[in-house]
Amino acid sequence: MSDTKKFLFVNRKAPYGTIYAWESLEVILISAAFEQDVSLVFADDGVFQIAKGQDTTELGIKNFSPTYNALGDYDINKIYVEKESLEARGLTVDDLLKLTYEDEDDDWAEKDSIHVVSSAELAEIMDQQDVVLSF
Amino acid sequence: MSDTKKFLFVNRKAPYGTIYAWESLEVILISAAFEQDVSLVFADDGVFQIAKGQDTTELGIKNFSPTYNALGDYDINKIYVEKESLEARGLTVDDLLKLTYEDEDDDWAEKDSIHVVSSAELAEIMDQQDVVLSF
Amino acid sequence: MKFGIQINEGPYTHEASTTALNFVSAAVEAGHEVFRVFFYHDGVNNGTRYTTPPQDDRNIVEAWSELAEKHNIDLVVCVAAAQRRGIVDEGEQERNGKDGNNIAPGFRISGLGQLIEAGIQCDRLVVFGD
Amino acid sequence: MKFGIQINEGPYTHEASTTALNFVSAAVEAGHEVFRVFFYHDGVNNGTRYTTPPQDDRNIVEAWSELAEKHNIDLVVCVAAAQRRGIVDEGEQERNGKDGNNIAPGFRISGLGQLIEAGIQCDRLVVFGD
Amino acid sequence: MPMLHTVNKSPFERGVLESCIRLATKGSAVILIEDGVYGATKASTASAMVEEAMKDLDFYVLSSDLKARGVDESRLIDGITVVDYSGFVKLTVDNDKVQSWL
Amino acid sequence: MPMLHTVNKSPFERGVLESCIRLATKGSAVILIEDGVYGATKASTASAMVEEAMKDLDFYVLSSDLKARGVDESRLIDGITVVDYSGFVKLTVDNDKVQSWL
Repeated sequence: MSDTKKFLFVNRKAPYGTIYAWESLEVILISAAFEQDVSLVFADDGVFQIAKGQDTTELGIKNFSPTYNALGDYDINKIYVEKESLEARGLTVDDLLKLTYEDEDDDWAEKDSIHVVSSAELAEIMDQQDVVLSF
Repeated sequence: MSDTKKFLFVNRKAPYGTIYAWESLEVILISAAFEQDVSLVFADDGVFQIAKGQDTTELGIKNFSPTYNALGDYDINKIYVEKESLEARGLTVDDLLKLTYEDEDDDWAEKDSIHVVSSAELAEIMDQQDVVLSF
Repeated sequence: MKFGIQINEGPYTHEASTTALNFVSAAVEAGHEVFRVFFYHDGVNNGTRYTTPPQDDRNIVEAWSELAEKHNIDLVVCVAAAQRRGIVDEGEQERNGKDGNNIAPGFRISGLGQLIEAGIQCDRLVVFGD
Repeated sequence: MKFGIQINEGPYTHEASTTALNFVSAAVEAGHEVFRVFFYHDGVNNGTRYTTPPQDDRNIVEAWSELAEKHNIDLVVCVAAAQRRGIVDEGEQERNGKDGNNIAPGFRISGLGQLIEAGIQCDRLVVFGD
Repeated sequence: MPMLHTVNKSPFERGVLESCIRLATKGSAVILIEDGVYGATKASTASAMVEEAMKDLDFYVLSSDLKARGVDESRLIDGITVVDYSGFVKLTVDNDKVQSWL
Repeated sequence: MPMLHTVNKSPFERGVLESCIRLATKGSAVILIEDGVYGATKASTASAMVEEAMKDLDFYVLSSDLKARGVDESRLIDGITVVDYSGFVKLTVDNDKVQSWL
């Protein structure tokens, strides 16, 4: 077994209603320190986690959505969003945060971290993983 | 306001997967001591709470389904089960516990506590309540 | 108008307790009385003084204690639900032979009858849960 | 084979912890090693010695403690999740200025890295939750 | 005796909003709170069910939960009323009782 | 690289089983546990979805959860295999990895 495993974090729950989304993000950030091959999936209501324009001032819960912007700095840039989940919720990629990273293999060019994929493509991606963490 | 209120306990969750069903039953039993007008509703996955034949020996969680048989002794005998919920789950009233009470106004004749009602009838029953408790 | 509140979920884990806090604040601001908040199921976890939330987040347990003191609200933690989940006051500590307790200021542990009583005495009972 | 286990829900409230207990028992009986059980989200509530379940029900917290001692299983409670929910050991008690602690025997509080490490070191990581 | 129903679950993951609509009598009010606010938006797989239900039921949605989730009011189904917490309290007063669909 | 999927939610209240079926690749195994066992029964509104999925996926169901809920094995969809906890453990060994659909 190689020292590097493919870790997949599956995010399927809406933010704020329950804490799963936030505490999942905390694990994802920690995972960056272990130099594994990390991918994230946002499917079903999980796509709401990375919706743009979140403002929790009135609600009183901490707005943790800006933290997703830090993922690129942690070399976490394989973020897969299921197309069918977006469509069912009346959303497009323009309704999501613009998450990017700087590609060191391409003269630090800024690139999109988010890849919108079909269910079939996502199924294949999930199948290639070694460890799947769900919240 | 009269001293007696119509209390409705709405049970919509399956047993054992979560504790709501069991802890709801604990409230229902306590409510009997307050001489209020108590009704129970079992709808959606709540109908599974009163399925017969429950055996938790292998699982290790206490089987609380026999306790429903005691409801009649506590004068809790208005138990409404939604017909549409049963049908969606492939169940009939024969798959449920036989819950009965002795009618003191009818020479202590044994009568069924469970009434299978349609969605429309259930909606009317719910509308007649003063206090609705959900779990 | 006289309100009773039931909370079924723990703080942080579920939004229910935060929603209830905001609702109760708005109700007292509008001149209503909130007679009792009854913590049931995982709601009993709102009543532990052992929580240490992140510094940049809200402290829900303290918010309940303060709101209750300011507006004379009865915060009742269900004893049966509390025993299952490890919420203990001095009386429960002695009864169950525990070596300490963790109940937060302003909360008391009592029976399920307190919930039914709230339903009888209040004009409205509002349930927050999962 | 070497197993890691993640539990996301509290005992009694959700079946997840009971399922995991049964799974771990069956795994060790089949000769497998269970390296670590990591308690996250409300799963941290499995690690309090303050619970007093009804006498005719199972004692899940004790069952974990006993299983861990018998089979040398590392029971790790996530520190960040524990702070939000009021699970405290001696170190946390001192750090956060609490007047007591409630951690159960055989459990220890540590960081999220322990979960990732379990994912790296184990042949299988199995998650139980809601 | 009008009733206020609260729904706090996403209609994409749970059957709760559907159950509420099935069992609420004509003239009742429904307030969408917490993750329930996702049920108030247009162009989703749940929109048609809500639009149909609005013939018999009055729908409200809690503003602080909308804002937290980044749901702009322009995305709401026409005819759903946005209220703040004082509006939520008023709805519980104006109706005779409250049923929480948990 | 075969994967074992666990589903612990009732298909009548949650969309989880549907999501699992949508995103599991051909040849994967699915074990229904906890409230998920209700998805294994015949003559329900969820049966057709499971029967269709069984063309591509192998379905298992946990016996202790069936018994606890009073679901007699005669009510199961034909072709679903009943396993106990040691069978559950064996499935996690025989497949390369496990995805829990929570």
